[in-house]
Amino acid sequence: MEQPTIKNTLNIDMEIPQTRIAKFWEGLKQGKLFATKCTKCGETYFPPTADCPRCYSSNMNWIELTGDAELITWTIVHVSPKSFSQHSPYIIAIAKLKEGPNVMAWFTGIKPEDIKAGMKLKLVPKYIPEKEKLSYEFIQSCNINFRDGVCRL
Amino acid sequence: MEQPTIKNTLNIDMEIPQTRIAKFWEGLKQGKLFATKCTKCGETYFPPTADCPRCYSSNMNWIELTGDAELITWTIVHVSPKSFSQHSPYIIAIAKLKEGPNVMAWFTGIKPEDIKAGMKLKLVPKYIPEKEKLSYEFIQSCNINFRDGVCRL
Amino acid sequence: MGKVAVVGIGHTKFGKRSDVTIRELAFEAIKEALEDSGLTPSDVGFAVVANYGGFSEDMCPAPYILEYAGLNPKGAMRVEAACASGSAAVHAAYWSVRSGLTDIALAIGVEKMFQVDTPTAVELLGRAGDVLWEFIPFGTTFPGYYALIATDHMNKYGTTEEQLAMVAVKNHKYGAMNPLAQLHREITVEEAINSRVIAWPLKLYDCCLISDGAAAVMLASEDKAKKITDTPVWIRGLGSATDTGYLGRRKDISTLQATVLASKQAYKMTGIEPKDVDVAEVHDCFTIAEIIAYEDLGFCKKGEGGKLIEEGQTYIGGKIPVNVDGGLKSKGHPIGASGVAMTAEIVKQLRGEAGKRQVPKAEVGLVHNVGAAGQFCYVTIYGREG
Amino acid sequence: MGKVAVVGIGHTKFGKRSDVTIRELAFEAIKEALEDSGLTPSDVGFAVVANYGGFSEDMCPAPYILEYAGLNPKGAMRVEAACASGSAAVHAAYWSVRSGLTDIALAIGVEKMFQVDTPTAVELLGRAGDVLWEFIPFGTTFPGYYALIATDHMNKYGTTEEQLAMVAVKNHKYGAMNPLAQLHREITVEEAINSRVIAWPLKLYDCCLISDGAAAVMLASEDKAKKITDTPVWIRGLGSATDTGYLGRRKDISTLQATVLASKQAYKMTGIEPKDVDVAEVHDCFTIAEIIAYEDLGFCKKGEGGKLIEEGQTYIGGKIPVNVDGGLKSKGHPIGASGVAMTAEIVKQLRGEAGKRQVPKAEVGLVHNVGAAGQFCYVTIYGREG
Ligand SMILES: [Zn+2]
Ligand SMILES: [Zn+2]
Repeated sequence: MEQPTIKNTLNIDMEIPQTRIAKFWEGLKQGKLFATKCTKCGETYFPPTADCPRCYSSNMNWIELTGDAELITWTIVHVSPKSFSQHSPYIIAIAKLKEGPNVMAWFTGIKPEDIKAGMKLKLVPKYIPEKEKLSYEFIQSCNINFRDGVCRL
Repeated sequence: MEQPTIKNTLNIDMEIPQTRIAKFWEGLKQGKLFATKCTKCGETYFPPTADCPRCYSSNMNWIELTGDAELITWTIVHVSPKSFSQHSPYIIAIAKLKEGPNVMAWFTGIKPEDIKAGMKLKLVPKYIPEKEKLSYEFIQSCNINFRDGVCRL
Repeated sequence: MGKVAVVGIGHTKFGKRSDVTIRELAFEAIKEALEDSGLTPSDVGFAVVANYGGFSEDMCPAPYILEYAGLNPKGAMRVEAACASGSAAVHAAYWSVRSGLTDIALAIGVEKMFQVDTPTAVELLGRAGDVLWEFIPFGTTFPGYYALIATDHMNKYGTTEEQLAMVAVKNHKYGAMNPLAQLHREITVEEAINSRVIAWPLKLYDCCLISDGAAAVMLASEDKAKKITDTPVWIRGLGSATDTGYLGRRKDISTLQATVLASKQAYKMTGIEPKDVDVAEVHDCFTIAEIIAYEDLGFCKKGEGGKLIEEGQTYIGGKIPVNVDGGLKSKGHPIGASGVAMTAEIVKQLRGEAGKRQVPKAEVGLVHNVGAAGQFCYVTIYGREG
Repeated sequence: MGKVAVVGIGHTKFGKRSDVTIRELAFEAIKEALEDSGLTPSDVGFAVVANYGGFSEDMCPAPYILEYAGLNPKGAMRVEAACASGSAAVHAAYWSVRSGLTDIALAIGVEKMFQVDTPTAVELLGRAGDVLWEFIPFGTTFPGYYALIATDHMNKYGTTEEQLAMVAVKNHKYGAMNPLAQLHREITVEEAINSRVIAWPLKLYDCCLISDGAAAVMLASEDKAKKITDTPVWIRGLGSATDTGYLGRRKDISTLQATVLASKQAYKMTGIEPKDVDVAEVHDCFTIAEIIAYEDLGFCKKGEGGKLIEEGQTYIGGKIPVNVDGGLKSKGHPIGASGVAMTAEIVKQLRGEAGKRQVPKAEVGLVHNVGAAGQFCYVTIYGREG
């Protein structure tokens, strides 16, 4: 005999304000990557923060990033969460930006066997107008135009 | 200018085991209301529990309830949670069963102005086959058949 | 053993704070508590974060709040006791100092409820009730729980809708005087009684608000406290108790047994009696809750809470001024923040810094914080003298 | 100040417990801890419930667990520190006793993860990471976080996939000997290495399980403990620390700084050095986590964790037996329960009650419990002597 159970669903839709770092999202739309830099202690933050955890100042400057980065570590996610089920496998990398911070993002357009610690990457803005989705990702560093997010080595 | 936000959705579907009180759910299907009664200390539990919080015994007997109850308190919910948006307003009551426990359930088939503390109620099983939903509710106590959940005074 | 004092407080503006994330909001309160105490993040030994959750993005909010406020690598945990989470954080922070494991602990409370729509907020709050036997089958809401309690109290003691409304009128009056409050509008008994029904017999003005907000309080051991500040506010008594989750399991729902027991513990620990309390913050999530709190805390006899507000005894100048910051009702009720914010308000009162809302010569203050429909209660008694 | 001892333990069978609700499951552990200590619910002063939540129905689980176990009206709170919630509960319970506010406190850990499907469980766990900057944009998972750590550790120190597999082999061996474990099957290095990839370089056998389970431990003050039992196990040292939420903010991700700092605090409090530890429960949510824990706890030099398992030094008979109950890897990892269950296992070892898995002459035991990807760490050192 099948055992009885109670079925229940909880569905939460939320909207998270990004007011204080609005410039970051505007930047992405314009194909630019911005970090914040504390005017008091000089620390650079990416993802950007509106306040400085180090010196508690809230006077932050916006600086545009070159996107130049060096790969530290990576993984290939095969078993993905429910909300990413249509995306796996995907490569997640952490790389060190020339400007200081380490950043986590997807690493796209690369074969897993070609990945090596220390390789040069480029962090690039990503804008999918039809989904209104703004993001950023790593691609292999190269000298040609990558405005469309594809690295043509 | 509209402020940027991040939209996010979390959706959780869960299934809660009812194995140890399966008889309660079978009872509802058969139009019967069961409580548990501790064989050691004699305490009666509704909603039923498989263990006794009072004496820590797990030897419980099933007893069938008469459904006879006396109204203690009630409310009429006008602003309902998301998952009940199509149901409001609804009357929630707490009444004391003849067998001892106080029970919370909807009180249906009554006009708010006719409700009085101390009035006699009947707790009746409720089974909606098309939704496979098993529950129970209070109706006004009356002598005629209420198998279909409607009190005909 | 050594005493413990509050040596710094922070309290953000409550309201719809769609200008900030939960991290930015918590930062505001933490920054203020640090500045108020003259301490830096490196002085803090342990941080306790109160957050109910579900409304905001992080399932595990403490590390993100600590990172944003530069508090790593200090030890931390989140505590949750439904609407009493804030007081649970203050008690846990107190324990950590009193145990001797740390000299300085920070209790942080924060909630961002406006990130979801109202039906979802009602759903998430309703789920602090018995999800299995109350919420899933019957869609119980928090106004609904307190309406059940109100109906019973009215039937037993003759408490009236007018008396409920009078609580709202008082709390709106003081909220209008508090720059940090969500609402700044005085109301009349008529307005309150004629407002739309939320869960009969409770109407809009009987109910607390959906709020965003944060608060933080810095606790220090006796030795440290005396070095840090000339105006330490001492934690003199603490009590906490629980009651059944399923409302039907309670013998009498016109009283919150957890309040009765928690306050008895706190009074006993201090030797203070209800009549010695100069100012109190009580848990007025609904107007009926404030009336019942008067009774269960011993400010009046059982059943006479309605009379107490009718006589105006809980205004400044009355027997026992209650919620003179506006209360959850008018100041707002960002769940996890509330207990910490109540503490900050009592500290302001005992320091004599409450401005227009100052209770004259306030020496002893009490914070009463209820979780869910009386499932939890925390009572804390503060004094200018230790 | 007085010492605090563990005087009772309870530990349910871990695994897929679709036979019980979360309340019934917690009841099993609480009942066992009460029986083990010879105490009754009325002896308990305060209860701390560890639960991550999301998988199960109650947003606010403590009152429902207390009600089901007849623990009302005792004071209670829930604590959460991601996967270290269980140890956070033990620390909070310790504080409550050590502060003198109560003589006896109960730490309860419980999680029911099988109430949701696997993709949802992966989602809920992933949300312990930085939801704003990692989860929402990039779908980070917990195997993913530890895979990032593993890749870095392999690159820096030459740690191999075989060495990772050897941790799994050891923990499966002991899990097979533990009747409470979820898995009872020994595996080989080849099987582990050839299992399917979850988050490269981590494969199925590198990853802990989705589990249901509960555990409870009863703590008592020195005076009470001596009256309650002839075999108290004393809490000798405690430490806790946090690290940044965003993984990119860490200088070196091949180490968990929170472990380094928390263990230093605990060692310092006791005067015990890593070499004095006879048996340890370390947080092996992934095989790489156990290897890094060896290093960060000081059981070997940085970078030599892989060698330590390769040499078999963490088996019974080796330098430092680790996770001889099967660990999170084979015994199971019901999030909120784990830290409490680790404590129960160390108490069994120090009492000499671990049967076939007994470490001979175990006098000093250590519990290491990590929350999220090193965002929290709690270390607790236990001794047969106080
Ligand atoms: Zn700065
Ligand atoms: Zn019994």
